[in-house]
Amino acid sequence: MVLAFLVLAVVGPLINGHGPNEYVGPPAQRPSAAWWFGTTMFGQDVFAQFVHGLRSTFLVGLLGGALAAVIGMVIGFTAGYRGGAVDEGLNMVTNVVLVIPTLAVLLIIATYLKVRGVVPEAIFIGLFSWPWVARAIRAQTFSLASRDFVDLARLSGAGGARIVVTEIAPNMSSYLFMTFILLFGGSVLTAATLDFIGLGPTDGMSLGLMMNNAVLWSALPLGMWWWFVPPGLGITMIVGALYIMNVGLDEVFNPKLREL
Amino acid sequence: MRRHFGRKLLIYAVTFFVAVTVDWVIPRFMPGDPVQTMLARASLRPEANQAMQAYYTSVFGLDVPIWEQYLNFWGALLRGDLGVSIWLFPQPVTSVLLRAVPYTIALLGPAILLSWWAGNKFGAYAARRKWLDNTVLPVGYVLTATPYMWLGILLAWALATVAGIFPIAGGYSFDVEPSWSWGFLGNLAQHWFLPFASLFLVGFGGWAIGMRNLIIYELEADYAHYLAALGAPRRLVRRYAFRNALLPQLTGLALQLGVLVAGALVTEIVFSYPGLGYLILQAINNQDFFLIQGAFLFIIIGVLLANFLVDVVYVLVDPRTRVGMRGGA
Amino acid sequence: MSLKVDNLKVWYRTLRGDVRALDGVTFGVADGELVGLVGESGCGKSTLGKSLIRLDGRMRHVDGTVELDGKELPIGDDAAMNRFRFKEVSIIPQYAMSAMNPTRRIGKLAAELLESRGVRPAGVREELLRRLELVGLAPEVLDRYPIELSGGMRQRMVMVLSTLLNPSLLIADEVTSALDVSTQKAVAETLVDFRDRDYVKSTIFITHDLSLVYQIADSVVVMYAGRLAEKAPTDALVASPRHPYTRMLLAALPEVGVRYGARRLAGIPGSPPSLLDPPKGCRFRDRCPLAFDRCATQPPLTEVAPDHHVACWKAS
Amino acid sequence: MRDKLRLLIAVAVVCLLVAACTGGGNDAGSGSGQQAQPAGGAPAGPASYPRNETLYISGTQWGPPNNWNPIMDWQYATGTEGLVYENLFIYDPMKGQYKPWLASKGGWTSKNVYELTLRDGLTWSDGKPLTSADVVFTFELGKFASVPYHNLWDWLDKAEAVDGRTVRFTFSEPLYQQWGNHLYNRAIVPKHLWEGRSEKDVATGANEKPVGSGPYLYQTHSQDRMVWVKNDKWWGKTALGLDPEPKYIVDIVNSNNNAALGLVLQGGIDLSNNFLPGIATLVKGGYQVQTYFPDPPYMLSANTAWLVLNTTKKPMADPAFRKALADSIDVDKIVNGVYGQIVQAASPTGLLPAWDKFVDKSVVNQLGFSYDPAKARSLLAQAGYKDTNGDKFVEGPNGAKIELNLIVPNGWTDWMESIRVVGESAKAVGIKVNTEFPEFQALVDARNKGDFDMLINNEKQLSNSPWEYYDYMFRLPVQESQSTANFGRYENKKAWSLVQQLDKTPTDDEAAMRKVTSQLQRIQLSELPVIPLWYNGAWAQANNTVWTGWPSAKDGDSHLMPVTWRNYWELGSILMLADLKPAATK
Repeated sequence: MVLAFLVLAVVGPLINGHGPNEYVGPPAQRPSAAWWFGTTMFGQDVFAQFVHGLRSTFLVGLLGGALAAVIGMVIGFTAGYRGGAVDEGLNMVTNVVLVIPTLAVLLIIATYLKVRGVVPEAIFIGLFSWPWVARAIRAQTFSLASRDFVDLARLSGAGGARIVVTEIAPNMSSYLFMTFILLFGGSVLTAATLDFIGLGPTDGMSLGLMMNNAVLWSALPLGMWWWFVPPGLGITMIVGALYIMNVGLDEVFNPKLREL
Repeated sequence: MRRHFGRKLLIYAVTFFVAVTVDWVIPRFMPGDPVQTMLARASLRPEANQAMQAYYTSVFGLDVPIWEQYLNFWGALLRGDLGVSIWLFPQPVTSVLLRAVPYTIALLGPAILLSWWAGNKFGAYAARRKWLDNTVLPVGYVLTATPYMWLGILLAWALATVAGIFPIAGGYSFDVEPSWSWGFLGNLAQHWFLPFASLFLVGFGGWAIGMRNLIIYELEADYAHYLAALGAPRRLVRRYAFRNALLPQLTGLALQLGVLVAGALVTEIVFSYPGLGYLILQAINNQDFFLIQGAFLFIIIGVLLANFLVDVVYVLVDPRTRVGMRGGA
Repeated sequence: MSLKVDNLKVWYRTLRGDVRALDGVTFGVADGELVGLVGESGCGKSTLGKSLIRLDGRMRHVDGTVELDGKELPIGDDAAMNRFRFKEVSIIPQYAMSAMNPTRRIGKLAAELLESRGVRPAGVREELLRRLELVGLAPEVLDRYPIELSGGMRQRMVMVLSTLLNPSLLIADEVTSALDVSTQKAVAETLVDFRDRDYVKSTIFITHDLSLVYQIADSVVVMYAGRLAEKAPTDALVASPRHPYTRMLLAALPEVGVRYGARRLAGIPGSPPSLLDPPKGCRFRDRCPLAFDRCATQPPLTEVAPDHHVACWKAS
Repeated sequence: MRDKLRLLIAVAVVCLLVAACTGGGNDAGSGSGQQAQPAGGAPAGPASYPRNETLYISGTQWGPPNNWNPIMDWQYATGTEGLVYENLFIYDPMKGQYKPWLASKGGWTSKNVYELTLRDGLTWSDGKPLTSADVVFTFELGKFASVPYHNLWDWLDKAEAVDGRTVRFTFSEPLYQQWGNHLYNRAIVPKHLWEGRSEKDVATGANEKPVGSGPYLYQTHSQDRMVWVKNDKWWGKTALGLDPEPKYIVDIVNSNNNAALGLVLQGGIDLSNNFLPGIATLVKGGYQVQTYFPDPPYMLSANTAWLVLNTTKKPMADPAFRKALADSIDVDKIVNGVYGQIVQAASPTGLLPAWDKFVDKSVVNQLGFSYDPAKARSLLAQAGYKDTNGDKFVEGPNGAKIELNLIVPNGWTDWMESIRVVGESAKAVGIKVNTEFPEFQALVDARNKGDFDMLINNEKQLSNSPWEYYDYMFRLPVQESQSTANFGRYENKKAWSLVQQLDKTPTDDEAAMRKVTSQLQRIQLSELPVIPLWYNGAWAQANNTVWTGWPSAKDGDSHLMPVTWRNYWELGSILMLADLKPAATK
C-alpha cells in the first residue's frame, strides 16, 4: 500500500506532464477519463496536485521522522548510557520539550517564517517530535546497559559511543525501526495540520494544502467532493498502512501478541 | 514521593519559563512591526500616519528598551494582563481569550475523557473476542491515522451540507440570543456535536488499540498465569489486567495532550467553532502577536495543568509510584 | 497412591510442528510422598508440572490419564479442571516473586481470589495468619503491596497462599532456583514442614538441583527428553543409580570437600535430542556410553527393585 | 478514578441525547423550513429574532466586533458609522452626487468659507437634540494628534457655530476635493457625551453602548455576530421619509467561505458581501441568489488592483520595460480563470467605471496598452532587452541578468492564483518573474521600505473624487517609509503638482477637473508607474427568499451599491434598507 503510493509519488509527476498549479482543464470538473480526480475551481488537475502532494508528504515524513529519530536516539542513548547528572539534565530537557504543545510552537514559528518550503517545515517538525522517543530509548538503554555482554565490551575497553553503536543499538534495531515508522506517521499528520491551517509551504503543493484550498474555495457547498476527499484519504491510507505494518513487525518481534 | 513531586514541579516551572520566554522572544525577531500592520489597514493620509505610528507604538509599550519590555511582559503576565490585541484593538487579550476558552474546553474536555474512557473499555472488550479483535484492529488504526480536519470535513459535508441534520459552522445559530433555556442549550449542543464527534472518533481509535495491546501483554503477565493456575475465573483476571493496563494508558494521555490540543484547534477551524483554535487562526492571519502570544500561553498553561493532574491521578492509582519507585509520566 | 500418571502425552503446538515435551510418562506418587523431579532443562519436567494443573495456550493433551485420589483429572479441559485447581491441585510457580498482582494489596488479592473460588475469606483468615507466622511473615504484609516485600518474603507469601486450601497435590516448580543457598534450604524445609503438617498430602518438587532433592525428597524421578528415565527412593537412587543418565547426573555433582583438581567435574557430553521429531528407541542413545543396537527400540519402564523403576536395557 | 469517569460519561451522554434530539427535530422540520433557518439552524430558541423581521448580512466584519468608536474608522464594528453615527452628507458614487443627510444644504460662500445648514429636528437616540455645536465639536476633535483626520487642521482654520443649525468653516487653504471627502466621511458624535473624554479615550476607547443619531441602535454582539435593532424614534422617518424595513440587522462575522456560501444558498444570509468563489455558476443555478448584474461581471467595481512596480530598481525604472510588461499580462486569463468572470479587466487608466467621465478617451486611444505578447517582445527588443545568455529570458541592456519577484500576502488565495498567471504570461515574453507569498506583515514591511520588485495592491477604494486615485499614484515627497501611497516610489514633480492642483479644484467644476485628469492620464500612460490590472468587485450576493427589492441593474430597481462594507453605508447603501420588502408581501 505504502509502496504503491510511494511509486505513485515518484512517477506520478512524470506521467502527467503539467505542474500542480497550472490551469490545464475546464474548472470544477467531476472525475473523468480525462481528469482522473477531476479539476479544481480554477481547472487545475486534482490528480496532478495529489501526486505532487504525495511527494511532499513522503518528504516531510522521511525528513521529519528521521531527524526526530536521530535526536531522540542521541539523547536517549547518552542519557540511558551515561546516567547520573547527564541523564538528569537531558531528562529535564526532554520533559520540557515534551510538555510544550508542539503544534502551538510550530504555529508560531511558521507564522514568522517569511517564505516557507517543505524542507524547513519537515525540519521544524522533527525538532519538536523527538521527546517520547528519547524517553523510550533511554529506558531500553538502561536495561541493556546492565547486560553482561555490554559489561564485557566495557571490560574490553571499548568507548561509550562504540559500545552504544556496536552493542546496544543493534539489540534494539527492530524497536528503533518501529519508532521511526511511528515518527514518520506523526510528522505526516502534523505537516498536514500545519498546511491545512495555511501555514504549509508557500510554494509547491501538499495534501494538507489541497484540503486547505478546497475549504477556502468552498468545495463543500459546491459539492466538489473530489477536491477534498483524495488528499485526506491519501494521508489516512499511508499513515494507517504504516501503523498496521508496525503491528505486523511487532508481532514478529514479540510472540506474545501472536497468541490469542 | 515528595521528591517525585518536587522534580515534577521543577520541570513544570522550567517548562513554563522557557515557553513564556520563547513566546515572548519570537515576535520581536520577526519582520515588520505590529503597529505598522495595524495602521496599514487604515488607509490614512501620510501626515496623519506618522503621528499615529508614534502614538500606538507607545500604546503597545514597544518604545522602551528590549530588556525592559521583557520585564514588563512578566510583570503584566503575573497580573494576568496579556496586553492589548492589535487586531481587536482596544480589547485586552485576556478578555478576548476568556470568551473563546469555554468553547474549546467544552469541546476538548469531553472529547478527551470520553474517547479515553470508551476507547479503553472497548479495547479491553475487543481483546477478548477474536472476530471483534480482527475487525477492531484495522478500523482503530485507520481512525488514528485520520487527520482531524479531514474527518471533520467529511462529517461536515455528509451530515451538514448534504443531509442538513447538523449546522455547518458557528457556536450557536445566528437567530438566537444566549439564554439558559433548553432551546438555546439544545442549539449549543447541536453546533457542538460535529466537532466533538470528529475529535472523539480519532481519539477513540487510538485508545482502543492501545488498550487492546496492553491487555494482551497483561494477560501474559505472571500474576495472570498464577491466578489462572489457581482456578480464578477469567473475570477476575481480566479485571486486574484492565486496571493495570489503565496505568500506561494514563501516561499516554499525558503524552498525547499536546496532540489532542492541536486536533481541537484544526477541528474548530473546520467548523469555524468560536474557540481558541479558530481565534488563533484569525490572530495569525491578522498578525496579532499579542493575541497569538496570549493564546499560546493559555494552551501552555492548560497543558501543564492537565499534565500535573494526570501525574496526581497516576500517583493515586499506582501503588508503585507511591512506594517511591520512579514511575508515572 | 494419591497421584497416578499413566502414559501421559502433552505436546507443544509450534509453527514448526509438534514438540513432544511429554511423550508417554508413567509414575505414581503415594500419600504424603515428597517427590523430587529432576532433569536437564528442556527435559519436560516443568511441562509435567504445568500439565498437572493448567496447560498453557500452546500445550495439547494428546494421550494418557492423570488420576488424583481416585478421581481422573480432566487436564485437557481447562474449564472442567477449575474444580480441582487450588483445592485439589495447587502450584508454587517458578516466578513466585512476581506471581502477585502488583496493584493489589496482598490481603485484598487473597480475599478476592478466595471469594472467586467460593471460599469465605473470613472463614480461613485465622488459618492464614497462623501460616504466615509459621513462615515468619507478620500479619501486616496483608496490607502491603507486593512491591513492598523482599523477594524471599514474596515467595513465602505465595507458598502460603497456594497451600491455603490444603490441596492434596502441590507442585513446587523450580521454587529455589532464584534463591541463594541459605534461603533455598529454608524454602525446601518449609515444603517438608507443610507436608508434615498435612497442609498438602503429596508434593512434586521440580528442580535441577539434585543435592537439594537429596536433602528433602522421599523419592526421585529423573526425566530425560520427555520421558521417565528412572524413579526410585532417594537413598536407593543415590546409592545405586541404574540408568546411565542418572549416573552421569550424579557424577556431575561436586562433592563438598573434594578438590576439583583431584577429580575433574564430568559434564555430560552432547545435548538432548530435539523433541520435534525425537529419534526412535531410547532417547539417551546418542549420548550414552553403554548404547548398543537394542537401544534402537524404546526400553520399557521396569521395576528392578522395590519402588525402583528404570527405563534402560542395560539396567535389567 | 473510574467513578469520576462514570459521572463524566453520564453528563456527556445527556449532551449527546440533546444534540441528537434537536438535530433530529430540526431534520424533520427542515423539509421546507430549512431554507428560512440560518446556520442550517436549530428551531429558534425563545430569545430569537423573528426571521421575517431580521436582515442577515455578512462580509463586512473581519473579526469579533470590538469597538464602536466612529473615530477609529478602520477598527469600529461596521455599521457604527452609517447605522448609528451619521454623516453630514452621503455620496452616491453611482450617480456621482452628494445627498444631504444631517445637513440640509451646504456650499462655499466665498473662496475659503464653507457654510452648511443642519436639518430641523435632528435628535440623538437618547432624545437630546443634535445641533451645530455637535458638528463643531466633532471636527475639533481632530485637533488631537492621534485622531486620524488630524491633518485637516493643517488647512482648516476654524469651525464655528453661527446658530443652532448653521456651521461656518473657514479655511487657510481650501482643498475642495478633500473637503468633499470629509463631508460624507466624518461621523458626527454627540458633544454632551464626548466632551469629558481624554485623548486616549477619544482616539482608542471602545465606546461601548454607542449613542448616535442613526436609524439603528446597538442590540448585542458576540464572537461571531453584531446585532443592530431599529431605532423607532429616528429623525429620518419624517425628515427624509425613509423607513428601514428590517427590525433587526444581524451582521455575521466572516468565517470561512464554506459557511458563508452555504448560508447564502440556504437563505441563512440575505446579503453577503463576501468574495464567494464559484458564485457565478450558482446565480444561474436556480437558487434564490441574485447579483447586481445578471451576467458577467455580475458585480459592481469597488477598487482597482494594480501591479505596483518598484521604480527605484532596474529594470522597473525604465518606462519602456514597464510598458512591455504591461502588454505581456493576460488579464483576461485572470478574470476568467481565477475569478470566473466576477471581476472585469481594468481600463488602461485604471479609473473605476464610476469615474468614467474623467477618462480622456483620446489619450487612452493614443497611449493605452492591452494584452499583446508580440508587441511586448518587440518593445523589449527595441529597448535593448535581449536574451544574451540563451536561458530563454531577456537580460538588461547592460547584459545584467533579470529575475524579478512578484509578491502578494500568503493566504490571499485569489491574488495568489492571479499572480501565478501574471508570472506565467511575463515568462511567455521572456521576462523572468517568480511568485512569492510572504506573510502580510512581512509584505507590508517590504512594501513600505521599498524593498521589493513588484506587488499587487488595491488600497484606494471608490470615493467621491479621482483626486484620491492620483494622489495615491503620484504622491511626493517619497519618504523612507511609504506607508499609504506611491509604493512604487515614482517621482514626477509635474504629476504631483497637477494632483495638488486637482485637489484645489472645486468639486462642482467638472470641466476644470477633466482638464487636469487628462494631463495626468497622459503622464500615467506614457510613464506607467503602476499597471492597472482588474477592478475588484463590490462583492454582493443577495438572497430573495426572505427579503426582496435588492438593488440591481434592472430598471425599476434601485441602482444603489448593495454593499455594507466599512464606509459604504455612507455611499448610499443605507438607502437600500428602506427599499427592502419582506418576500411574503410580494
